[in-house]
Amino acid sequence: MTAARVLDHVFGAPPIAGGLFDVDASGAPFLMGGHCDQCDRYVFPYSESCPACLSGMKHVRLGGEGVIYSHTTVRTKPPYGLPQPYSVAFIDLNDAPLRIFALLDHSMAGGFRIGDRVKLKVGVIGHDGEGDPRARGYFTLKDSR
Amino acid sequence: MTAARVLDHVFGAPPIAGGLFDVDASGAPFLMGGHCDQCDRYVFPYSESCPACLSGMKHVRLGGEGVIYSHTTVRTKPPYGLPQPYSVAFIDLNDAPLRIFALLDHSMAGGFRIGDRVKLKVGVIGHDGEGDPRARGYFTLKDSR
Amino acid sequence: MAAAYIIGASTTAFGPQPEKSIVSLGRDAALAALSDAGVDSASVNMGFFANVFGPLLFGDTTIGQDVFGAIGVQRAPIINIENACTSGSSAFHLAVQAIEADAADIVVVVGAEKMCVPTLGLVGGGQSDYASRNGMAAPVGFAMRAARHMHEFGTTLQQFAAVTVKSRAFAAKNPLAQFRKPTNVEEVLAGPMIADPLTRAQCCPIADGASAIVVASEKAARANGARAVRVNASVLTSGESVSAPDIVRWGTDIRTCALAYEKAGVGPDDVDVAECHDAFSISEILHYEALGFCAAGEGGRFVESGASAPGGRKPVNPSGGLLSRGHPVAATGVAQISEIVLHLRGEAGARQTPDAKVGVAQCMGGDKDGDTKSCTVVVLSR
Amino acid sequence: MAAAYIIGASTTAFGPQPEKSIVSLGRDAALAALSDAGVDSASVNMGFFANVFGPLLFGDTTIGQDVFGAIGVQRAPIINIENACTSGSSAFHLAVQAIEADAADIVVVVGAEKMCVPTLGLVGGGQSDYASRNGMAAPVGFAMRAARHMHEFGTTLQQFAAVTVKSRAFAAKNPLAQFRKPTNVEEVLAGPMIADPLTRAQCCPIADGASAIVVASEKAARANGARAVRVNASVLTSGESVSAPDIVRWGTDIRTCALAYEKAGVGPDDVDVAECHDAFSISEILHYEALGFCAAGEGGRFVESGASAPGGRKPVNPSGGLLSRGHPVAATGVAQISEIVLHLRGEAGARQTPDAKVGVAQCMGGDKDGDTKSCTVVVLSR
Ligand SMILES: [Zn+2]
Ligand SMILES: [Zn+2]
Repeated sequence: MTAARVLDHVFGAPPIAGGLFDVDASGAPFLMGGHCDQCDRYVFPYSESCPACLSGMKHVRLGGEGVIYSHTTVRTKPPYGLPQPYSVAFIDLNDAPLRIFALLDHSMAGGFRIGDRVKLKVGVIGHDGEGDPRARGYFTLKDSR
Repeated sequence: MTAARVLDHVFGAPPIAGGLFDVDASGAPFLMGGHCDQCDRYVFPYSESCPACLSGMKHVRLGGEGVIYSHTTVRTKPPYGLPQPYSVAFIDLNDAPLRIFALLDHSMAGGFRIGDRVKLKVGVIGHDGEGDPRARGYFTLKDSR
Repeated sequence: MAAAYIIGASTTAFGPQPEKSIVSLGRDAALAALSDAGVDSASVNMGFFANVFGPLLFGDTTIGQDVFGAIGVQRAPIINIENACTSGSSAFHLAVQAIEADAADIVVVVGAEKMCVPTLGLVGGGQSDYASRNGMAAPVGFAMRAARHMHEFGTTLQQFAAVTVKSRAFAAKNPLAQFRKPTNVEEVLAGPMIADPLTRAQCCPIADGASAIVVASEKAARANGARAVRVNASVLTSGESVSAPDIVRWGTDIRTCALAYEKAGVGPDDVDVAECHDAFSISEILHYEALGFCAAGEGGRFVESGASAPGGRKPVNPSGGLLSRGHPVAATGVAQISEIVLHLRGEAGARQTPDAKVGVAQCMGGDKDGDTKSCTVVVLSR
Repeated sequence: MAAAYIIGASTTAFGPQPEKSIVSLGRDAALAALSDAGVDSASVNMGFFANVFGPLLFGDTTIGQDVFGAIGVQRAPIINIENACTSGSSAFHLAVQAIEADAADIVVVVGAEKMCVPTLGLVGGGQSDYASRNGMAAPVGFAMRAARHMHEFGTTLQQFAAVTVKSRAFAAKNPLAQFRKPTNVEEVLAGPMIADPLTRAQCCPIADGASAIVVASEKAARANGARAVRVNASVLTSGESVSAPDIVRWGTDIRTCALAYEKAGVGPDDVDVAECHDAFSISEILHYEALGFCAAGEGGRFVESGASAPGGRKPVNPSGGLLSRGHPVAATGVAQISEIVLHLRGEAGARQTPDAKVGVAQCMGGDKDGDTKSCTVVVLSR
C-alpha cells in the first residue's frame, strides 16, 4: 500500500495536497507544518525554506486546536465543489504561534464567532478542480454550544 | 437568411473569420482588406485604422491572384484541425502591393516553389479550435504543371 | 533624477462591452490619451501595457505590441506587465522610472481588461495555492477583515454600506461609471449576501475597459503648459509573510502610503482628493486609515460622517471607484491616476474637487499569506 | 545616467523537470545568483520576474511575488513581465533602467518557465490572430525564412544543419544543457521534417528551467571587485508593420543590433563572444548577419567555415543555445546574458572563450505581420 492509498483509506479520499494533515495513533487529526531552528519560526503549509532566514525547515506537528481570529461564510457559487454556503476562518493555533487560513465545519456554516475554540477534523469535502473527491481539513467547535 | 448563413451556404461552412474573403458574381473568390486614402497603404486582414497614419480605412477587394514569395510545408501535428501535412506561403498579391500569409492547397502540399503563380480558392478546411468545421481561403497553382 | 509629468490621460467607459476586444479597448484609451496630450504616435519613445486575464481567458500573450501597433507606435520598446490589481499602476511606476532614467521623453501606459465573458469564474489564485484550494477567493479575505474590524473597532454594517452609498453618489456624476443609480444604506444591506458581512453592492463588479496615460519628461511636458501634472511620488511595494498577520492594521498598506508621503514631501492633510482600491466596502475603510485620513479603527465612522462624500472635506473615489465604476483589473490602476489628473486640472466636470492641488491614487492586489502581493501609491500635484 | 553592472548570475539545468514548480525553479536560480554575487536577500531593492506560460498552463498569475517571497525578499517592489521570448531580457532591461534611474542599488531579475507538460501544444499566437488560425506557429515563419534564404543566397541544407552540429559541439562542454551528444550534418538532415526545410534537430526543444541575474549600481558593484561585468548597452525594440516584409534582411534585428553597438561604442569586430536566439537553425544564420559577423546572405557560409564554432574566431552560443540547451521561454533571455557573464569573468569552464572582453546577447520573440514583436540586444564588457 502506497502512502497515498493509506491516506485514501483513512480519510475516504486522497487529501487535497500532501503534507497538510495526518492522524495520530488515537485517530485524532493534526496539522503539519514547518519549523526553523535558526529563528524559531513556524509556517503552514510546510515550505522548504524559512521565509525569514532561508534556512531549511523541519517538518513538525502543529496540533489540531485553535481560536477563531476572524471568519466569513461564502454564499456565492463555491470553487472546487465546496459546499454552498461554506465558512472559513483565520485561526490562531494553540500549539504554535501561527494564524492560519482554514475551512470551518460547513454543517454549521454561519454559526461561528470570533473567539470560538475550534478543533481540526478531516473529511471528504469538494474536489480537486477536476471533479475527483478530495479530503480536506476543517475546524469545528471544540465545545458544544 | 443572415449574412453568416449565406456564407455558410456558399462555402459549405462558416468562414474562420468574417471579412477575409468573398465571391464575385461569377463565383470567383477574392480577398478583402483595407485601404488608406491618406497614404495609399493596403492591409490584409482589414483593420479599422491605417498602421502608418491611423486614418480610418476603407474596405477594398484585393483580388485573388499572386506569386509565392516563400513557403513551407508543416509536417507535425497541425493546429485547428488543418490537414497533415499542410503548406503555407507568403504571397505577393497581383492587385495590391501586399505580401500576405496564407494557406496553400493541401492536395498538393509540398509541391510549391518560390515564384509559382497562384490563385485563391475557398474550401472547408479544419475547424475553429472547438471542432466546428470552417471555410478557409487557400491558394492553388494558377497554371497546371 | 529627472522629474516626470503626466501630459495626457483618458479612460473608456467601464462595463460589459462584448463587441470590444482587449486590443480595441486599449487602442481607444491610448488614442484618446495621445490626443489629450497633443502628441502623435511618432513621438512615443516607450510603451507599457498592463493586462491580467488575456492569457487565462483567451490564450492571448504579448498583447501590448498589438495595442501599440494599432495606435501607430512602431519600433519603440514595448513591455507587457502583470501585477494583479496593481498591473496598471505598476506599469505607470515603470514609465516614471523610464523618465527618471532619462531613457525616454514620452512614455505611454495602457491598462486594458476584458473580463465580462461566461468563462470567468470566481477570481482567486491559481491551482498551486493552498488557500485558493481551500476556499480563498477575492471577497473572502476582505470579508474576514470586515468581521474583525467590527469586532475590534465597533464598525457597523451601516458604516460598510455607507461606502457604497457614497460611491454611487459620486458615480452618478461620472458618465463613464457602470453603476450610476443612487442608493441608500437599507438597499445596500438588503441585497444578497456574498460573504458575510459583505452584500453584493459592497463588492465591485467586473468590467471591460481600458485607461491610458502619457508620461513625459520635464522638457516634453513644457509644451503641455499648465495642464501638465507633476508626479511627486510613485511607490511600489510588496507584502510580507509574518506568522500572525494583523488583518485590520494593514502593515503593507500603511507603510506604502507613508513612503509615498515621505517621498512627495506631503502629509494626509495636504491631500485634496484621493482614489483608493475599494474592491469591497471594507477595503475603502482600511485605506482611509492607511492613507491617514482618520485614525486606525475610525474608518467606519469617517465615511459615516460624510467626510469622503461629494462636498466632504476629503473626497475619496470621486470616479465612483471600483464599487460603482467597475473593476477591469489591469485598467483600474491607470484609471485611478487618470481620475486624479482630471481633478488637478479642474476638468472633472460635475464631480470636480474644488481647487484640488494634491491628489493620491492608492492600489493593491493579490492575496498572499494574509497580506497583499503588491501595493502602489502615487502622489500627484499641479 | 548611473552605470549598471552585473554582479551575480546563475542558471539551472534546462530540460524536463517534472518535480519542480515554476516557483521552485525560480527560487533555485535566484538563490544561486545571490550567492554568486555575495549579497543577501535583505539587500535586494527591487525584483523583476519573467514568465510566459504560467497563466496559460496552470492558471497562475503574479508568480514573481511567490518566487521572491521564497528567497526572503519582502516589501521590495516586484513586477511580473511577459514579452514572449524576450520576457527575460525585457525584465533585465527594466532592471538596468531602475539602476539608471537611481531607484535601486541591487535589482534581481529572474526568468523561469515550466513547459514540459502534456497540455502544451504547438506554440503559436492566441485565438484572436488571423495568421495563427491559418497555420502560423513558431516553426512556420522561420521555415519560410529558410526557404527564401536558400532561394536568394544559395544557402544549403548542409549549412543549416551545420548550425545544429556546432550547437551540439558547444553543448557537450556545458553540463547544464539538454542535448549534449555530438552530431553531424547527415544525422541532422536525416531526422524527421518539422516544417520544410527544418528537421527536428534544427528546432529548439522546450524545457523547464530558470536563470537569474543580480544587477547593481556602480557603488554596490564595487564590493564585487573585478568579477563585476559592465552593462554597456541594453536595447529593446519592437517590430513594425510594413506592406511587404523582407524576411531574409530582417530590419528589426539589424536595427536593434546597430543601436546596441552604437550605444556601447563598439562594433562587430570588437565582439569576442555572442549568444543569439537560435530557436531554429535559420534563426542563428539571420542573427550572424544582423550582428554584423558576416555580410547579408553570408550566414550559411559563415557557420560552415567554423568561425562560430568552438575554437573559431567568433564563438556564438557557447552555452549550446536554444537548439541544444533548450528553450524555457522566459528563462532564455536571462540565461543568454548569464552565459556571456561567465565568459567575461573567465568562468565558463570547458567552453570558455579565450580572453573575452566584450560579449553580446541577442534575443527576439513573438510573430507579428512577418516581423518579430520584440527584440533585445545587450552588450557587456569587463
Ligand atoms: Zn528562519
Ligand atoms: Zn494611412
